[in-house]
Amino acid sequence: MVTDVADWTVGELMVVAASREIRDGEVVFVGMRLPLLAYCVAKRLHAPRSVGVFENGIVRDVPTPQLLYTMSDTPNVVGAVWCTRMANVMGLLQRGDVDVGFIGGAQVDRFGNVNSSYVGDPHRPQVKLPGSGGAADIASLAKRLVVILPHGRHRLVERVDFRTSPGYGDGPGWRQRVGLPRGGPSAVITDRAVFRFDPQTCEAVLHHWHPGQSLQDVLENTGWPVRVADGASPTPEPSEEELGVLREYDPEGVWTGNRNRSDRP
Amino acid sequence: MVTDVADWTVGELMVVAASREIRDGEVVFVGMRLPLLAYCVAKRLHAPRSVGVFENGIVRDVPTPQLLYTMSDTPNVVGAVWCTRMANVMGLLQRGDVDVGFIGGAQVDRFGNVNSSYVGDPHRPQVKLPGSGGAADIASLAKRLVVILPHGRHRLVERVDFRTSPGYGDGPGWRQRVGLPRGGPSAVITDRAVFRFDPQTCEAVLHHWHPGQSLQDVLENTGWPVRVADGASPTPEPSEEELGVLREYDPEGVWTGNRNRSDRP
Amino acid sequence: MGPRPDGKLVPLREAISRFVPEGATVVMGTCLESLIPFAAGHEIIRQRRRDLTLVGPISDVLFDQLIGAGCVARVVAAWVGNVSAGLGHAYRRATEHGIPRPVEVVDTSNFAVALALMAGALGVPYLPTRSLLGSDVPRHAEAFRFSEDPWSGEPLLLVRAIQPDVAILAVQRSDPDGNAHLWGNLGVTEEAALASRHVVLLAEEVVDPEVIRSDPNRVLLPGFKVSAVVHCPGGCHPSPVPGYYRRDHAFYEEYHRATRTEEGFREWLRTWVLEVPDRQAYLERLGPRWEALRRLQPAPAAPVDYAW
Amino acid sequence: MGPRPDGKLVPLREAISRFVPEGATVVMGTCLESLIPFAAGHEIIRQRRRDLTLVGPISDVLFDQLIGAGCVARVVAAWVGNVSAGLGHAYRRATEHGIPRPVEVVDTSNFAVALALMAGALGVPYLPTRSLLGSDVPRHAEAFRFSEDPWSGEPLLLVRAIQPDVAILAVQRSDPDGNAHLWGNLGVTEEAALASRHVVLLAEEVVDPEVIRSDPNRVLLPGFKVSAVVHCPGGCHPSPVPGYYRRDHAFYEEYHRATRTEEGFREWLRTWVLEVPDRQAYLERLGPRWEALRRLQPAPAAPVDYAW
Repeated sequence: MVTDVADWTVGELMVVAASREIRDGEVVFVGMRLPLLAYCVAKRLHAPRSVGVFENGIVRDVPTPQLLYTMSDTPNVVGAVWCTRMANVMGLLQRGDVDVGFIGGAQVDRFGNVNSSYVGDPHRPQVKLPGSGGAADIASLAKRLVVILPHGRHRLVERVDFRTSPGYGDGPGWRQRVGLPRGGPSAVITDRAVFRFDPQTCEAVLHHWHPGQSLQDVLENTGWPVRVADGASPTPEPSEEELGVLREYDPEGVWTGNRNRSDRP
Repeated sequence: MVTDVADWTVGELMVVAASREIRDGEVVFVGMRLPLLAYCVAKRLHAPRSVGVFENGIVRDVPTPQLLYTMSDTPNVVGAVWCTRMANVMGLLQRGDVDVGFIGGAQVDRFGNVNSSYVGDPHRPQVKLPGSGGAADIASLAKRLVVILPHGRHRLVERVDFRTSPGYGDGPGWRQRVGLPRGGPSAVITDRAVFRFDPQTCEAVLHHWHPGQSLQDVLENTGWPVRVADGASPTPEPSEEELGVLREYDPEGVWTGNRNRSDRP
Repeated sequence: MGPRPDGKLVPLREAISRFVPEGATVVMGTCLESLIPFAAGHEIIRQRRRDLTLVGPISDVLFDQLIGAGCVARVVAAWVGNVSAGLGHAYRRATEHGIPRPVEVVDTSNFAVALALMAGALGVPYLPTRSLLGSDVPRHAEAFRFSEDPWSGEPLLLVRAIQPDVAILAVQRSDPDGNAHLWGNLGVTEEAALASRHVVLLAEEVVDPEVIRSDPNRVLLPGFKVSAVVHCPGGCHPSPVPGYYRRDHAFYEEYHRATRTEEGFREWLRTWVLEVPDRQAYLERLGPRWEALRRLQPAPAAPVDYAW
Repeated sequence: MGPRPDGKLVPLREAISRFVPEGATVVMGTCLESLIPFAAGHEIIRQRRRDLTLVGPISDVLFDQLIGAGCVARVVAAWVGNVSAGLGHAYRRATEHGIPRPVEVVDTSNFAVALALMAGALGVPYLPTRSLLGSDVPRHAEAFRFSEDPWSGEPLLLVRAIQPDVAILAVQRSDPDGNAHLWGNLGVTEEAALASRHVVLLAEEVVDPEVIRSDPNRVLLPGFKVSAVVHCPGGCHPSPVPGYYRRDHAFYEEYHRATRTEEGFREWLRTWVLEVPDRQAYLERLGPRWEALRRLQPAPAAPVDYAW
């Protein structure tokens, strides 16, 4: 478990790092929890013209009037610009109309493949996870993919036990070979670090480690021999402005860790 | 040109004959003009629980408040039970949820195949007709098909110039062979006669000739050697009740021939 | 609400000029006989666009007009003619005699048009159907292939995707960003909108975004997929717009009679298209008949609350 | 409006008893986290139906409850768990340890569930997709096949059609014949409704047919496709219904904590399902918390007129 070292939680740092993956005007396939907050921060600060797409059939371009616990909470419907069928928003994704998607997962590997189905042998699983949801679709079809998950040697692994959501498979050329029309992971954001993918080797490369972590901590907690990018550096801290917006949406720290809760270190 | 012999027009007789093809509780894929009127008559008299489906995406189970010139006229929308996408109503048809469909056409042949595309060689057509519209889909997918067209040797032909809407192809077993899931024509209603299809040979067989026609007139005006059904008889005349309902919907005889119009004989 | 300099809300002339280039594939008439964007077709004729490919299920007389005006090289449609009055004379002259120019016809059916656009909207190369098996309609190999269900071995027809360059669609009301409400029979409008590279909306009314957002289930497609919004009241005459005006049946009869000859067609075109600079002038030429079509019986939808 | 002797308007008990037989394939939870027909799931548990196949994109905790109660042989779902609180404990016990009985899991994704139901609705054996290529998810050959586009040769995945025996769907309001209005995120509801042999609707309100007919664009599917209409206010708690009540987030947390052990699950089931004869009793057990969830901020849709 990673602990916080500043006046912000690691969850907040992750949200802010994720929000910076969204560029202005982009169409964003928004996941729940941290990605949703990341979209809200980006929308308010540096990406005012971005549009959020939800797999339940909602498209909206203004933040919700309340913190969401799920994408189908009533505050996500009110003020949406489109309430429609899942097939329509998945159609946008498959056509190539979605710029960036966010997913979570239990494991990610060196080539950005994500497992959210089985820990251990899929035929006799040690843990049966909830499954893909829309994650495999987003990973298959978005132009860029951002993966968000907790860090650990059993989570950042050489090869996932089950490839729920395709990353770069076994390396360069794999996505084209299997017929995926585009895309692939662009970043993995954990509670210790930020990885980006080398366009030549398709491998996750360490770009940032979070304040409070050492480079060594990250390397020791990652399940493959990590390459470190030239100019790798500590993750930029959240600004006052970013934290302000974020805490406006999640004042209780429901998704980012409550700074006043007793379960904090 | 067939002329009228009674206090009703041939068009009215055709509508009433078509209405009798609709059974109570059936889902009817309604075409425009005569079939629409036939649906209105059936709905009011012997098939009060029938439901009308239109390829533009309308489903309704009460008649329209006004005569329709096209299925997308505003009186067809108001009071509908469903306004949706064409794909949804075509899906009903393809799933097998539609009991009977009505189509018109320029030619029909002995096996109930219908041409509404080309007269003459399709590559250098003598006449380019408007095309299938939804007719080919209805003929392919409805459980039963009723074809309505004017009678004539160039219209009721041995073999259509172009098979827009599949009937029984070249005879028994053909629909199964080409992969059509069900259906086939059950009746052809012209301005001279009513044909039904022999379940063994799949051939159109003469069952009724309209009052004012002789059996001989029909045979001479049909482009193949017609088989006459055992017990073939003159077409039952429209009842007062049927005419009353029909004229309520089309008092001017827009689609059935105006009894007071100067172009009547 | 006036146009914004950087916005999508533009005059019809500009929308056509920017989004309907020479040779474009254009889908129109997607609701079938209602909400046909005649004003856009007329502007295309005035701008003398050539070599268009028209896509639609049926088009009532809109495609007949564009073909007669010489704008069209190819038609991918299930039916072309005059729904309430009969055949399309200009279509027949072009396809039978090459007047004013030959037009290639890709035979299809209504369902196949819907499936081709749905495939385009979904971003897949085709959709399968059981329709048209045994029909002569699917004879163009670039549009149809025969195949079978890999599980059962049963025959299937594959309908190839169409992704038009532009969809020109009429709606009752839109906000300036292209978030729009459409009601009535939908035909293939949703599929056409989502399949196309550009969407041009002709709106009877341009309204505040809050009006549209108050009912997101009635939105046709999200504004980010829309390239241009044109405020064009009456833009669908003689076709009807639920809530706004009825169909002008007589106008179709008149067109049918007037366009029986080539000369008659040219005269009709002069009167109703070439001599009228824009839709406003067209409606003025219609005169009191236009007012009559707008006298309607109200039929309000039951209230709905998205209370949260 | 009371039940008619020959009508479709029936009590929940009767709808489940008639349309959810032993071994049935049942699709539920089609809007994703909203409008989940929990009342129907609880009635299925009370009627001790066995060997069901559950189909849905995600189900929040509804599928977890049915699995824990031993009703389920097979799950075809993209995700099973507790959306806001974490894993589904009963699902894990069944899939990892066969408690109370083993459950077969057919892995799929949200989009693949949508496509399977859409294929079922369209009456075709499969629909193609570019999703899941290279994923381990499509490993069940009865649900997925690899193929290619016959025009380009590009790889495609074929998702096999699902036509469930019954769709159990919640709506805001329905008439006694099953013509119903649904608003909010639609998920795969339309596809599930059209694909299934029977449709059972749980309606917050039963209204006159005129209310539904006044807005045919908001209708989910035509009544002739609906087998039963159940007037079941509050039938979706703890999931939300736009316009009627909010999501009860705490209830999901409580379920998550309470069902961590098998004994805890059984206790939860006794309290909230087995000891309550019907939804009315359940809502009474909820007490003032139910009232609180129904205090909403209004958000009326802009008026629409189908004037003709």
